[in-house]
Amino acid sequence: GTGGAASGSSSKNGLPAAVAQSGTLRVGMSPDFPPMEYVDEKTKNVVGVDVELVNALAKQLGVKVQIIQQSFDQLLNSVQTGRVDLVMSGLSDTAERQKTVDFVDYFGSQGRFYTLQSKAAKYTQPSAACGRTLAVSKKTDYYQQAVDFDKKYCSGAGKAAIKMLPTDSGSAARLQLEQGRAELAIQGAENLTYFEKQDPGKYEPVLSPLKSTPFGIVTKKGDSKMSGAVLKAMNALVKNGTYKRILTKNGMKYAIITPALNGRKG
Amino acid sequence: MTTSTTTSTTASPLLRAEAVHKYFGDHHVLRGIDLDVARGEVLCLLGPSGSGKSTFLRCINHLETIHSGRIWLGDETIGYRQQGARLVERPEREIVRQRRTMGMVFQRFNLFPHRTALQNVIEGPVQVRRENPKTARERGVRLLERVGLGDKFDAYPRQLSGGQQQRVAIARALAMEPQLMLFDEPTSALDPELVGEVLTVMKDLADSGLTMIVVTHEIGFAREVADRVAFMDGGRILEIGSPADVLDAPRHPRTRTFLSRVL
Amino acid sequence: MTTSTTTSTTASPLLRAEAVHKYFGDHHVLRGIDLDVARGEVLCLLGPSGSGKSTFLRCINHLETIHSGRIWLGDETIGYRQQGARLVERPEREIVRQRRTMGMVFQRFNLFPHRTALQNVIEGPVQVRRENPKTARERGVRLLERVGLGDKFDAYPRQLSGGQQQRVAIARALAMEPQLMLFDEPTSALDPELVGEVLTVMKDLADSGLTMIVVTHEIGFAREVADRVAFMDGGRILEIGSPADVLDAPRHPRTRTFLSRVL
Amino acid sequence: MPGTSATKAVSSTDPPPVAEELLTESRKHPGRWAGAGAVLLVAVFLIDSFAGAQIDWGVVRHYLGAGFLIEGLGMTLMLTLVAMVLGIVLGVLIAVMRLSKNPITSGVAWFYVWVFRGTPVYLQLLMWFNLALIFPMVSIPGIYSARTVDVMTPFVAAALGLGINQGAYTSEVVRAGILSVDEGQVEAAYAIGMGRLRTMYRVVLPQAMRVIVPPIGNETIGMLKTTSLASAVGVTEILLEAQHAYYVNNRIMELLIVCAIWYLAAVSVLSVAQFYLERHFAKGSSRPLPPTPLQRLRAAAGRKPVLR
Amino acid sequence: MPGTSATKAVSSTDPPPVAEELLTESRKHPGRWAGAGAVLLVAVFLIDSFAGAQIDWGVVRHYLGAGFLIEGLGMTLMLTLVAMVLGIVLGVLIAVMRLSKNPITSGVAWFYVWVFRGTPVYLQLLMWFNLALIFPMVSIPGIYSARTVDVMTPFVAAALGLGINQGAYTSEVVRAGILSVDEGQVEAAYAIGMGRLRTMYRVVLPQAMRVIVPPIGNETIGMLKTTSLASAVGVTEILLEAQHAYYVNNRIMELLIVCAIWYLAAVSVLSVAQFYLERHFAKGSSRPLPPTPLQRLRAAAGRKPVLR
Ligand SMILES: Nc1ncnc2c1ncn2[C@@H]1O[C@H](COP(=O)(O)OP(=O)(O)OP(=O)(O)O)[C@@H](O)[C@H]1O
Ligand SMILES: Nc1ncnc2c1ncn2[C@@H]1O[C@H](COP(=O)(O)OP(=O)(O)OP(=O)(O)O)[C@@H](O)[C@H]1O
Ligand SMILES: [Mg+2]
Ligand SMILES: [Mg+2]
Repeated sequence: GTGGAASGSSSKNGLPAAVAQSGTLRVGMSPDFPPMEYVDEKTKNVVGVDVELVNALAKQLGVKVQIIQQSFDQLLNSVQTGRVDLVMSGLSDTAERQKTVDFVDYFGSQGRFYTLQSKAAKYTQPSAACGRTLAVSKKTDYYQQAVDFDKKYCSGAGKAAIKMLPTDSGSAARLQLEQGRAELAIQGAENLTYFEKQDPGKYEPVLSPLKSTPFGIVTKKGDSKMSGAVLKAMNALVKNGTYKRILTKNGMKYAIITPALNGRKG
Repeated sequence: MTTSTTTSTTASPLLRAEAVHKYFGDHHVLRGIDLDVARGEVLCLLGPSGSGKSTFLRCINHLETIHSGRIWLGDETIGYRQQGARLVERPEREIVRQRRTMGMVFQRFNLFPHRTALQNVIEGPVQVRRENPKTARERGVRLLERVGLGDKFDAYPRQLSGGQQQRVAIARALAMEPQLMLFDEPTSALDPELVGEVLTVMKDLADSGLTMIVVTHEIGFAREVADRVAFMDGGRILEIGSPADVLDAPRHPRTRTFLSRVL
Repeated sequence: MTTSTTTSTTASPLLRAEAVHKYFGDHHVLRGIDLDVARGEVLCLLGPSGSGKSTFLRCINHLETIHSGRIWLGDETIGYRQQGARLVERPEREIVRQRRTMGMVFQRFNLFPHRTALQNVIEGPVQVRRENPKTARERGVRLLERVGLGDKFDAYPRQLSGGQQQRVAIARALAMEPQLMLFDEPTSALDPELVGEVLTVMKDLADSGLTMIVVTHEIGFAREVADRVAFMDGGRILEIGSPADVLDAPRHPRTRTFLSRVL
Repeated sequence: MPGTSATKAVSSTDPPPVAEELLTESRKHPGRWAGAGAVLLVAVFLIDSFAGAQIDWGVVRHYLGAGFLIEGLGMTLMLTLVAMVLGIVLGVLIAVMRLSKNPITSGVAWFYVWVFRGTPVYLQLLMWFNLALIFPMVSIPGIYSARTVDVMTPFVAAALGLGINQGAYTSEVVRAGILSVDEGQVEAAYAIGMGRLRTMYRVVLPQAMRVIVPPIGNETIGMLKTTSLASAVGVTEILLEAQHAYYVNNRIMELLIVCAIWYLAAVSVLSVAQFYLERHFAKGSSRPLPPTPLQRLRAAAGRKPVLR
Repeated sequence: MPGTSATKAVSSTDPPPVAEELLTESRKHPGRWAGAGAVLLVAVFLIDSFAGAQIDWGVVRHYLGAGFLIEGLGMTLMLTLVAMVLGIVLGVLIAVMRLSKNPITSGVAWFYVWVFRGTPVYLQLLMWFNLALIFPMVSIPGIYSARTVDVMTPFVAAALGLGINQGAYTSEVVRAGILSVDEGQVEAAYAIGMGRLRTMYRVVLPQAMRVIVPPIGNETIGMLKTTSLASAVGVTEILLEAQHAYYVNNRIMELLIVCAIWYLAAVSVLSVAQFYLERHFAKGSSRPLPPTPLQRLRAAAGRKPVLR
């Protein structure tokens, strides 16, 4: 139950009154994105880098965390309707998305091309990807980036266009690589680290990383109290070293950025 | 076999139709039916196919609306109530109540195929009259015995011959204890050998004093059982009178041709 | 009206049944039928309900398998071929060919409801005999005119009265130019006034010399048209002979009770 | 009102003595107007709520004209068509097999229905698409040989998966339809010398269509929506196109509403087609046809007798 | 063989002269055995291919016993049950409304079917779950009031969305069923004084069930699979559980095959239920009932006359 939604009186940590009173931060996650968030098979809990980060964040804010699992399509609606207080699920901050929600950027993700290790030697320069079949999850920002890449190096440069093979998840893209329907795939660098742990030596990143895009913590558009409190707490985590420690521990040093509100421009 | 072969009676008639007209679309099917049926009377209705016999029977039961005219059952008009100079259709509740006072037996039996003979018979009493199922059962058994089906309580309709099915249908109608029974060609879907069974049951009913209107092609039955016989054609009653008069000395030429073909 | 009232003929019979037995499950429905029908003969089959008349007719057409015995049409055994001491069912192709030589008219007409009268008639010639549609049409028109339906070519079955439907069914069977016509109570689903139409058509066919086996309850028709009448009961032919003998002086007591009830 | 007396022959000359002052009136339904009012109020309230909701109708309007969604719709319709045709052909075949007296034939048909109706179509799609996991090559020995992944394009996999799955459902519908045709029809066909096959397609199936068409209409409309699963194997149908857009701009509800509008339009067209198809196959059936909207209009315009 | 001569009365005394040496034999079907062989060969080939495929059957075996998938299956079954009950109740109601002579009643029913059959159920689910976008609060004035998001839990949203959508499809099936009942049945019911409502549920619907049950069986089996869409609003049914597992371990095909096996099991149970339900409602119908498997066994054991 809730009292009045009056967010007037602020509390010590700057959180909206309703959240501060309940003492629980409800976080929406779509646990389909290892190693950022996924379901642990044994405990059935949602675990991952985002979970570690949000736990630290909540500790900083002096509240408990309640993780609410939802499909990707549903996450933003849930912020809108107040079903969750924020969403932290590997969502990229984009200018387009900023029109409807606010982002507190916290993670500098990098897309990587990768292929089977046995075939990695072929890919020495960007034009080597031209005319190849590329599997990429349509749910990610990488799809658009791949299109841009194609424009820049292949179809735009008078070479054979990349054949796009959209899939509905990163793992499905990988399956196409294994069957030989696709010759290349794109995945976040964080996932590739994870695959390496699972199937050592099977895959190999190739070509240079795609443009870095920040993941953001999603808050309701214009709820400056919430986004302000989250940004403040993130900055505190950066300052006390927790942020760096968590990312380094997971082998994601490359992703360290300075937290910012709606940091992606244009 | 019946009490009187002359026509009707002392008191007011049980059923009275006054200038009943009925259209199907542009088709004028009943063109002014006037008819009285006295209590206890058996009226046989004859006529060629398409003359409107079934339609008239269905109007009596308000299974069809009528266009103009009135049908009285006792001192109530069926299906419509007069309000000043207007005849307004009654609400469903009243129509259902009026239908309960009449029993109807159809040419094609129309038994409920998913219920046994006995269940068919007690459906009305239990569901409509809210009778106690146990007493309804007992009465149902007696009725089935009366129509000669003492051993077929648990048979489903499809396990019965046509004649047996029609007798169940009669028992089902009787179970509502109607004041007036309407029969629409009850034997014409039956094999010749089976017709007799049903006619025998109907004759018993007539002898017991039940008021009946019977549409039939069985001239023998009409001659033996009817108090009066009416001949319909083209939506009108062309001739009505004692069986002897209508069947043996028809006045109307159309009646004569019809009888010559059927007999 | 027919050419001879005595029985059969000079040459070999068109149809010969030899000791035909038929079971439905444990139910022994045909208990040894022996029968000869000569070319051009009209045989009427009488008998109470359930005596196996329809079943026998259906066995002739191999719509039912038989258990033992043989049915000859000309010099072929129907449905089965003798191989040494065995009677083996023929392949579908041959059965279809044999059925084409016989026409069958059902009690409930069984017209194709999605085709007009004329389409019903030419369905067999065009689809089965691969006749040219145009000549089939012309022949169909003549056949419909022959059964008195010159103005109903384009009517769908449901737009026709029962008597008209049955006449279309007869035309449909005739369109295959059968050697033998089988009629299974062709008039018993009809209103009394409509029976005459169909019987008239059948009488014409008989007069034209077509071989016919007719299951019927119309004693008048049998007396007038049949060359011989057979009486069946309990899966056997109890009595067979000229109409005068069987209908007016039946020898078997069962025939007598039956006739007394139907007449 | 005493009874009429003895025999009388009524004159049959026109006109009849119509007592016009006793014209009947059908029952009044004041509840109807109250009901209409209530429904209208609820409708206005809902429309108002939707209009005022946190849904940006400008965005909806914008995407309604978007070319890529219309292209996606084209793919959806195409896939629906191909899958339904395959499904109906298979459905009829399997239904006839199910009804065969031959235990092997009917057993195979039963197994087909059991497997394909019993497993999720999503899995079936993935199975077809990933057939190379099981059969790396397809070949007709000596004539043709190719890598399975090259043959099994997204569209082929989706059409096969959806069509074969649909065949299992359709076969049950067709079976019910065949069983609904009077046995006498088959006998009449046999009696004029038709074989089994010809009886089936000239006599039984055309009559079964009356029972078959409405549920197949249901299934076609269902298929229209089920095709969105094909996005799992990379067919860019309308919903996938919309997803591509909303993954970028977050306008989830708006884009889904645009899809819904397009689906509704397609369903409306299909419903009209179904209506006329039903009328076509009702030809000659005993239940009278409902009037077409056109006929209704004409009837409303013309004068008619008083009846209900 | 000359004809028999004049009148004769055949003796009717038993036993008849059965010519046992002329017993018929039904047609031989050598094709059947060839067919059986071919089918068997194909089956062996398929099983062998699957077994040898790049699918790890050990993993399949392992997950077949996994508790979380069985829990997910429980949720799937629960949701199917609730949604189908809701769908059938609504379907009957809407079908009866569609057939009403009252144009407003039938218009409302028509609109319901048009909207809910016409839009993707996925969108409908999201709409219900996100009803708060449109109505932030639900309240019965003076009695009860709550935030919509608290009332609209994932399960409630899924059950409402799926059930209301199903109602639109079911109503078409029920409508066809009602129309299939002979008009004479309604008249017979009226004639013994039943009202419209009682006629509907005592006479018409029980007979319509014969036509209704098979497609509803189809739809129930469809629903079993459609519930997987509920994962969009966070209901953890079996497919979502499987996805959670394969996002982590990448065993996509293996986990989907496990799901397929569970679905097949559930569908098999449902099919048996449908079979007996069909028998129940076929009671008293003119088409003879097919024997139950039990009866078949008994028949095979007992001795029987020679016939086909
Ligand atoms: N529901 C209907 N709609 C339109 N016309 C109808 C309807 N019912 C009957 N008719 C027509 O009304 C006329 C009278 O029909 P009715 O059934 O009353 O005749 P009938 O005397 O009972 O004939 P039969 O002996 O064939 O039963 C016929 O021309 C018939 O076609
Ligand atoms: N398909 C069937 N399965 C089982 N029994 C049957 C079947 N068809 C007919 N019978 C039975 O076979 C017997 C003979 O039936 P048949 O229809 O041949 O009689 P009939 O002489 O034509 O009678 P009717 O005058 O009623 O048509 C009956 O007892 C009937 O119940
Ligand atoms: Mg009538
Ligand atoms: Mg018979």
